[in-house]
Formats: sequence, structure tokens, C-alpha cells
Amino acid sequence: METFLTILLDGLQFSSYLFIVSAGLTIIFGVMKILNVCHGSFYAWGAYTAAFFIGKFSDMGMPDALGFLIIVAAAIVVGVVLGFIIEQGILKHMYHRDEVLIVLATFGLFLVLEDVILIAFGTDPYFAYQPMALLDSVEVGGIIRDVYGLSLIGVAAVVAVGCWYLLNKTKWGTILKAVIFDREMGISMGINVPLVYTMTFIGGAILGGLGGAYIAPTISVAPGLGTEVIVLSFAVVVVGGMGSIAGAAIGSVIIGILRALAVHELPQVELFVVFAVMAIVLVFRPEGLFAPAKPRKI
Amino acid sequence: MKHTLIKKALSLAAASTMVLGVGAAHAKDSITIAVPSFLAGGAAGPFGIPAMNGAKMVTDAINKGTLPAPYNTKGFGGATAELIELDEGGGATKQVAEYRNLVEKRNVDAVVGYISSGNCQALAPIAEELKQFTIFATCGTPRIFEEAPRKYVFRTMGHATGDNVAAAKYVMEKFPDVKGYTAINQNYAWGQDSWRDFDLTMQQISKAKASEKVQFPKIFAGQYGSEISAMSLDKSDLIHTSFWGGDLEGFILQGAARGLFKKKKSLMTVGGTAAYRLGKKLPDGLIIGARGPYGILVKDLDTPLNKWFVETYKNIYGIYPSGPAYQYGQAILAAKVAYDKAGSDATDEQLGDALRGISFEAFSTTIKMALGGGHQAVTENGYGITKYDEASGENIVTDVKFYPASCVLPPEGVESVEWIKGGMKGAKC
Amino acid sequence: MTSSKPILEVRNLLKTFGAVVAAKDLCVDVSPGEIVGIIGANGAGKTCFVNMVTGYLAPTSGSIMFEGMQLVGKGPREVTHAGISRSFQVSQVFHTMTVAENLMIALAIAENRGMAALKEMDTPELRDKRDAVLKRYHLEKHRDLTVSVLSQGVRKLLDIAMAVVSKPRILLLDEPTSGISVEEKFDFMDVVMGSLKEDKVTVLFVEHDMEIVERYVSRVLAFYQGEIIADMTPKKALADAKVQEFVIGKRH
Amino acid sequence: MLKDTTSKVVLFGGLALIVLGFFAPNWIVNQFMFGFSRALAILGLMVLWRTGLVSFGHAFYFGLGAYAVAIIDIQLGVSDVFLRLFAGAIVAGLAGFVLGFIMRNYRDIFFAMLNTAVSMVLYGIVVKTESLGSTDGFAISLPTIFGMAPETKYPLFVVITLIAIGAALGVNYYLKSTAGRLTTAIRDNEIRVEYLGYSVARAIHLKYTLSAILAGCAGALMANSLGQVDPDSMINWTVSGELVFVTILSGPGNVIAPFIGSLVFEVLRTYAFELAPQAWQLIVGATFLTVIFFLPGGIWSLIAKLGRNKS
Repeated sequence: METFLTILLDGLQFSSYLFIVSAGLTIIFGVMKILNVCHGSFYAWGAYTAAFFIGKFSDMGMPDALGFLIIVAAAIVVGVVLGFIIEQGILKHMYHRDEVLIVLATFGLFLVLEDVILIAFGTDPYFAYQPMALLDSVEVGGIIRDVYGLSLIGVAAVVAVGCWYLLNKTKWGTILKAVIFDREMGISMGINVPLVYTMTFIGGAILGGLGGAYIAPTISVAPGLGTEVIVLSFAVVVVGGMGSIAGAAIGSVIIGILRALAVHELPQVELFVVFAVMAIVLVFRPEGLFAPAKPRKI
Repeated sequence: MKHTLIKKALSLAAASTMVLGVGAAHAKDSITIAVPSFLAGGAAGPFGIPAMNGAKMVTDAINKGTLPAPYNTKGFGGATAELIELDEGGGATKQVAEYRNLVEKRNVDAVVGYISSGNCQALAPIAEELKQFTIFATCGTPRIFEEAPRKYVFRTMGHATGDNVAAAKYVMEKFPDVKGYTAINQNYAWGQDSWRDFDLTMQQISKAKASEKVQFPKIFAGQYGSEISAMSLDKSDLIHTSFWGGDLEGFILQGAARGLFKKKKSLMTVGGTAAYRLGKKLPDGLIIGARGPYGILVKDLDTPLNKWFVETYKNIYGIYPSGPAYQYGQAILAAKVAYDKAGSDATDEQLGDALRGISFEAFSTTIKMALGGGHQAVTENGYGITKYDEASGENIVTDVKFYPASCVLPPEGVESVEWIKGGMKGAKC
Repeated sequence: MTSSKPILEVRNLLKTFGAVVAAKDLCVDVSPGEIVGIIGANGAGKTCFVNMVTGYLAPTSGSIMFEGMQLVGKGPREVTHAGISRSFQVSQVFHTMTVAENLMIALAIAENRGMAALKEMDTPELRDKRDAVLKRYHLEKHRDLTVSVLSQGVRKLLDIAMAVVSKPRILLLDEPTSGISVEEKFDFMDVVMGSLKEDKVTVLFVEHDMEIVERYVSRVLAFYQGEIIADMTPKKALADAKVQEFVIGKRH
Repeated sequence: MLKDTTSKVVLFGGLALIVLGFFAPNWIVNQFMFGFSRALAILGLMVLWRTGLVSFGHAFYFGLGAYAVAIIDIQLGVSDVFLRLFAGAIVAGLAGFVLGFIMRNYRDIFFAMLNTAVSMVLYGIVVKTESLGSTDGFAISLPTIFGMAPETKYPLFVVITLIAIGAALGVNYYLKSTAGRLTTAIRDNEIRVEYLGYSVARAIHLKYTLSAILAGCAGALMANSLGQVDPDSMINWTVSGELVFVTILSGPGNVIAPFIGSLVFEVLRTYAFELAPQAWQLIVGATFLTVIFFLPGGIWSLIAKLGRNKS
């Protein structure tokens, strides 16, 4: 029972940050049909920016509570700046190209951004423990947990609800869904698709950054951060169905829980279980568990 | 026509390699030493950079001849050394490729460094193949000199077996009532050997039971939430880890936030590096080692060489030298010893002969090249318990105890694992 | 071969997409050498019929016998191997290649079945064959142009030319003249039909243009809502009331 | 088989290199060995790319080839370079053939992703299995050639170059065959290919298996010339990305392109690493973007242009 509860919480905690990152990835894919490899960099940049300023501010003797503000700010700044530059500077000029080629371009960007981090932030790991220390810890299921980690689950929930609301209850949502369903149709409906693209990419980037920024206080923020998270969120998005928020949610829960289960019960399989699931889903349900509807074009 | 142009293309490709390939030639009165270390990644800040600093500081002093006696002669056998700093990240295979370039393209005279056991293990055979005088500074896996005799490869510090045998002995002395122990180690040579040696020793000297679920996360994983939960739930009251660098610091911070170290005794064989960097964030009561008489364990050791090392380092880098700084420093020192003996124009063979089996005074201890046919150093090994000292605002270690090499390392010609399994015969404590 | 025995026998062919019935109980016999025109308003089920005969769609039920061989359950490839080819309403050609290359590949596939596919493709014999086809279909002047720059008419010619290199006994053409200018259309059809007659190919083609139908076909199948409402000579068909109403309709 | 210019250049250029290599310094010989080894994998990816398929997981076969060598070396003490190469090719080839039954039904992003998934499964297994060397991988003993243990790297260089020549000639011939010509055709229009009577699935399966074998050989030769294998530089997704990168860099124009591209890549990486140890990824990535943007045909298109200007 204890173990079960623990695995559940560990799993959900892991799922939460996976979901925040993957949500961005899947929105970008859904709208723009771009599998954005450099999404991992958004994550890393979010983490670095947050960690950097949380450290700076607390050195300047500011209240640690500010940390939470910084986290959000970092995510937004990273998303807007990087997102805008990349979409306007690179991707915009590639939409007519083969989608696989665009993936490769984002891979190139990923490599570049990885090293720009080194140049910008140096090689020393950053510790932004203040927000985590602030929230203290509680005992759940016989073991102590840091409230901060648990709060991650809440944040993920907020993001999920937010996305759902945006997509289903706002004008923007209807526009997005139109473009997701059929780009040509969107254009014919007089939607300003280029604008939608830019906004979407920035939005996705913000989510990627948020994932990193929020996890930052719990890890030592060091180079190479983005490399693993990007394949993990690929797995999530593929399992859930590319372009579906609900899918991303389910996908990250499945993968998070499975991974936690592995760590507790069968540590050897921890890494490979994730991708095994991904492969199996691709084989038996290529469109993913929650594939968004597609127009028939034959 | 197309003919000629494709030929041109080929020759062009070839030519470009040739042209770019003008290697760095070196004069008689100077030598080049390649110093690989982690310059990027989680291991850089806590490990790679201090290590590199140590190497640079010592090399600089040697070039100027400002080391304390008996090393106050200028240069390496008279020659000033120029360091080539490079990153040892990116995986063993990449390092092998880079090493080949170092030797065959950049024609370095000596290679001194390497932190990752994975890299050392991969490079030992390559160094032998290329007949390149190489001193491993920090990496710990005992396999290197146990799996094959070496001619050109040396290691100037004790290997992981010493760390973990000493650790086990220390634990049983200070906390004889330990019931069970679990562990979290990185899943590569270093982590696997560390756990194996510690576990085997505990089986020999204690009644404590090993947990059946020990964690081996991927190196540089960074997030240990689930592992921490798993260990919290585990019945064991002791945690063994050979984590180092960013992984260790991440683990300590995440574990502390989850009260892990309040709940269980924790033994960190490479904990020393974290002591200076984490400051108040480092929980009290951790059992930490520095893989030998280095860093925080010898901070106050009052010998001219050590005082020089600690003070100079503090002056230049504003922080006390941690283990890696010592280990790289003494590896460079070993190079000087070899060159002083064999001369600056010595061949790799002669350098090897000069270093083989000798013992020399290093900054914090005497290094005896006693194992692996005189290629593997032995030193005493010790542990202490962390405590934050409000007065100085620094972490200190209490209950420091050192065990002589003869007590924690197998005699020449005996494999570590066999030695421990056989009840550590001939150990003189 | 006895021209009396039908080369194609379609029996009770049914195709439904959910509630929509695209083909209702179709029964057709086609004798060797016939030129059959298939007419009908959009959505009458003409293309669906062609797709079923050529294995692109699997019928819900019914049978299609070709020279005594059951085609139902066979895919495009088997149908092609059996001896039935088709052209497409929107020409299906290799758009990044030149006309010559397109034909070369079509010929190579037709000639080098199985292991032979690993033989070098570009042989003199094959080139001669290609040039013959180019000539026959009046494509020489376009031979080295990339398809993407060609006019609809030329693409359609190429599309058909590629369909016949496998020497089919039956060829189905889906709206051969759609997208071809009024001036061109007759020359176009003359070229196509001329060469098909030479090879004694049985032809079924879907067509909207009644002039074309009158001029080239020996028999008309009129489709309406998935059913064949008339199966007679073009003259009769064009006079027929039902056909007037449901097929040609908007003519007056 | 040697009628066309390309084959002639491959053969004589290759032999010329073998002669030059005798006089070249070791490190250059190394660059060529690494470059040519990797180029084999690129050859296969090039065939797939012409067919409109990009695999973001061919490190799977590359890694299988390399680890096959490591395992027969450590378990059975097989040191003969040809046996090792054969083992790598067989293992990768079989895996490719079996997976081919699934892969041949996928296109575009899904093809890329499924390959990634499969490769990461292998990565996860290797990294977590101590008996497979986990993160460290294995050191590989020096290969022998016909029972002789060469003193220098030159004989191995000769072997690799000869294999490279063979592979280039083979693929070049294949690309001129009917089956081979069906690359662009399939990319352009699968329906038409089917209606011409050729099975697209089978064609893709064949090409996929071919690419797997070539990647396996590449991994095997790389392991032999490096003397080390490990998951992060042989199986991880970044390695797959690297392979695709070199494919784009080379360009699909000609079977010689992968060899030039791989060499350029080796040199680029060596010097990027030497000049800017902390920014070599940046240099590689920037080059990558530049190629994608301004050189869609890869390096080969430059060479082709050279030719056109000459004429």
C-alpha cells in the first residue's frame, strides 16, 4: 500500500513535468506539423534562466518567495524571445520544405542552443533550492516528500485545464482547432495562419521553458539537461497522439507511472520501458492513443 | 570531364585534411602535456574545473620553480610545460578518438588526467597501443591494472577498492549496529565497482544485510525523486553512494529536501567535493570521504607542501582545494618527478621506467607506486563526518580516521574482488 | 479467342461506404475489343466502379471475372499483372522526373519482373522501346521536360502511355479529356484511341464530354446513384429519356 | 559494371587513396578510416532518403554492428576483421529485415519516430545492463587480418577502403537497376508504382534492409578502427541525428557524396573540437543549418556545379 502510494506520487510528479514540456511540443506539432527537437533547449534555457536569477536575487537578499515569480517570468521570457527568434528567423522560411527536413533544422538548432547555454551560463551547475526550501516537506505514505515536488502536480493540472479552456472555450481555440484540423481550410476561412504559427510556437516554447524553470529548483542545473527530456517528451507525444493535449496528459501519466514502477520494482528496465511503450504504440496505433481527427485527403 | 571534377573533389577532400593537418611541433626546452578533464556538464563545476585548476596551478609553479622543496627546481627536467586543456565529456568512444588525435596529430609528450573511470578503462589499452606515457589522475576503477599489465599507463592515486573497504571499516567502527544497507550508484564501471567492493567488504566484516533493490541510475541523470522514495521505503538504515560531481550535489539537495539524510545514515565515498561547494546546504552527519587523503580531510594538515597547496589555491581561486584539485596536482607532480629523473627529451619508455615502482612525497601524502607492477599508486584512505561550523560559516569534518594502504588495498598480484572475498588476507591495519 | 466470350464479367457488384451506396448490384459483360463509355453525373459511382475493377477499392460483395480469373480481393499490382491497366482523372506520374524517365521506369517495371529488377535498367533495347512509345504518343518534343512543367494534356498522355506499356488487355481511362482544352481534345483522343485500336485493347473510359462519347465509343454505360440505368449504343443512349434527365440533364 | 564515370572514379580514386595513405601520417589515416566507416551507413541512409524516407534511429543498426563486434571479440575472442564485419552485417541485416516488415508501412515523421523508438529501446537495454558494458561499453582488441596482427593502422585502412570501394560500387550498380531507380519514383508517386505492377512495400523493405546492413558494417568497422564501443556514441538518438546530418551534408547526388561528406564531417568535428572544445556542437549545428538552407543538394551539389561551370 505504502509502496503503491509512493509509486503513484513519484509517477505523477515525474508525469507532471513531462506533461508541461510535452504539452508545448504537441501543440506545436498539432498546429504547425513540426516535430520540434529544439524543444529540449527551451526546457534547458527555462531551467538555466530561472536558476540563475533565483540565485542572483537571493544573493541580493530578496525574499525567496520571489522565486516563484522568477520561475514564471523565466518561462515567459525564454519562450517569447527564443520562440520568436527561431520561428521568425528560421522556421518561417521552411514551411514549404519537407517536414522531415524541418525536424532536422530544429535538431541543428538544438545543437547550437546547447552550446550557447555553455557560453551564456558557463559550465558550473546552478542550484536554485530556495523555493523548494521555502515550501518545506510533508510525510505522505510513510515517507517525507518536498511540498514543492508535489506542487508540480498542481501546476501540471493548471496547465492542462488552461490548455483545455483555451482550446474549447475561446475564439483563439476555435481558430487553432480549425488550423489543426486542416491548414488549407483555415486559410480559406481567412485565418491569419502565419500569425497563428508564430503565437503557437511562442506558446509552446513558453510551456517548454516552464517545464524547465519549475523543475530547476529540484535539480542541479547543468549542461546537457535537454538531451534526455526531448526524447522522453517525444515518447509522451507519440504515445498520446501527436497534436493532442489530452493525449499528452495520458501519455505522460502512463510513462511517468511506468518509470516510477520500474525504479521501485525493477530498476534495470527503467530506461528502456519508456521507449518500449513508445514503439509498441507506434506499431499498433501509429496515430497514438488520442489521435486528433484528420481530414480525408484522397 | 565529370571525371576530372570528381577526382578534383576527392583530392580536394584529401588535401583539406592534409593542409589542416600541420601538427604542433615542439622545441627541446618545452614539453606539451595534455590535461583532459570535465570542462562542461554536471561534472565540470564540482570536479573538472577544480581538477584543471589544480593542474594549472602546479604546472605554473613548476615552470617558475616556486614549489616548496624538494620540488623547487625549475621545470620538468628543465623544460617548461605547456598544457593542452580538453574536455573529457561525450563518452568513452569520443575520448578514444580524441586521444588518438592528441597523440598522433598534436604529438603531445604526456597525457595527465581523466576523471571518469569509463574513460580510463577505454583509454588504457589505446595508450598501450600508441605507446604513450599517460598518468591517470582521478579515475577509480581497479580493473585498469588488474585486467592486464600496463607499460605506459600509470595512476597516481589509490583505486576504488581502497575507498570502499575503508568506508566499510569506518562505518562498522563508528556505527557497529547498522542493520542493513542500500545504495545508489551510477551505472558504469565506477559505480558498479564501488558498490561491489563495499558490499563484499560488508559481508566480510558485518552482519548487516544488503537491500535487494539497489539503485543504478544513469550517470548525469540529475533527477532522483523516485530513487529517493525507493530508498526511503527501504528497510536499510545506511545508504552507500559513490556519486560524484553534479549528480552528488543534486542528490544531496533533493535528498535533504526529502529528509532522507535525517532518516538514514549516508556514506558518500566522494562526498568531499560537495563539502566546500554546498556550504550550509550540506546536511550534518554525512559520512564523507575524498578518495584518499585529500581536500577537506587534509585541509589543516601542517606540512610545507600541503600548506603551500592550500594557501596558493585559496589565493588564486578563492575557495579551498577539493579532492580533484589535489589529485590532478599530484599527477602533474608525478610527471615532474618522471621528467626530472629521465630528462626532458626522454622517450615514453624512459619516462615509464622513471615512474615505475617509485614512491614520492606529494602535497598531502606519500605516494607509493606499489600495485599493478609499479603502475598503480597506493595511499592511506580515510573518512570523516560532516558538521556545519557556525563560527567559521564553513563545513568541517569530525571523527576523521585514516586507514593505511596496507589495510584497505590488496597486496600486489591479488585481484581486489578475490582479496575481499578471501577475507582480506594480509591486511595490516 | 472467341470474341463472343466476354473478357470482363461483373456480377452483382455492391459497394457501400457506411450508409452511402456507391455501387448497387452492378452487372456488366464486356467483350474483347469493345470501346465502352461510362457516363453519369458527379457522384454517380463511375470512378468507384473503375477503382473496384482495378483493385483500388474492395467491393462490399459481388464478383469481377477477367478472362475467367476472379479479381475481387486482388490489389492494384495483381490486377496489373493480370492484364488490366488504368489511367487517372488526375494524372499519376513521377512529377520530379522527365517524360523519358517516366516511361523508362514504366517499361523497366513491365519488362524486368522479379530478379530481373536488379539488372541495370538503362539498356539500349529498353531505350528503343521507350522512343517507340514516345513517338506513338507524340511525346518526343517533351521527352526531356520535367513533368511539373508540362500542360495537363501532355501529362494525361504520359499517364496513359505509362499505363499501356505493360501491354494490358483491358485499359480503364478515368476522364481522359478532363482538363484538356476543347481544341486539343480530339487530336488527343485520336492519338490515344488510334494506338489502343492497333493493340486491340479493350477500353472502358469514364467521360463527361458527350461529343467524345459519340465519336469514340461503341457502347455506353450510364450511371446514376450507383446503378447502371442504361447500357446501349451511344446513339440510343443520348436519345434515351432517363439518360437525358439524369446524366446529361443540364444540357437544356 | 565499370562502364560509368562514377564507378571508375570510385575504383581508381579509392586505389589512389590506398597508395596515398601509405605516406600519410597516422592521424590522417584515422580520419579516413572513421570517415569511410561512417560513410557506409550514410550510403544506406542516402538510398532511403532518395525514397523519401528519413530514419531518425539508424544508430540502432550502427550500434548493433559495433556491439556484435564487441561481443564476439570478448566472448569468443574473434579478432579477424572480416569475421567481425560479417557478424556486424548479419546481426544488423537480420534485425533490419525483421523490423522491415513493420517499417515498410510507415512514412514521414512516423517512420522517423518508430526508428527512434526502436533505437532508444536498445539504448535503454545496453545502458542498464552491466554484462553489455552499460554506460562504459567495451574496449575492443586490435583486429587481425588473415591471422596477421598488423603493427600499424595502415592495413586496416586498406581493408576499410577496399570495403568502401566495394560498397560504393555495389550501391551505385543497385541505384542503376530497375529496383534502384524506384527510389525517386516511390517518393514521387506510390500509387503509380503499384499500378505499374511493382510492390512499394517490398521495394521499401529491400532498401531498408540494405540500409540496415550498411549501417551494421559501418558500426563494425568503426568499432574496429576506434577500438571502443559505448552506447552514447553508438546508439543514442544524437548519433542517429549525426548520421542524418552527414547524409544531408553529403547530398543524395552520387554514391561518392557520402564518402566526401563523412570525411568533411570528421575533419569538421576534429577541428571544431580542437579549436573550440566547448562550442564544437555549436559549430556542427550551425554548419547543419547552413547546409539545410543554402545547400539543399549537399556538398555534392557544389561539386556538380563545379562540373557544369567547367563544361
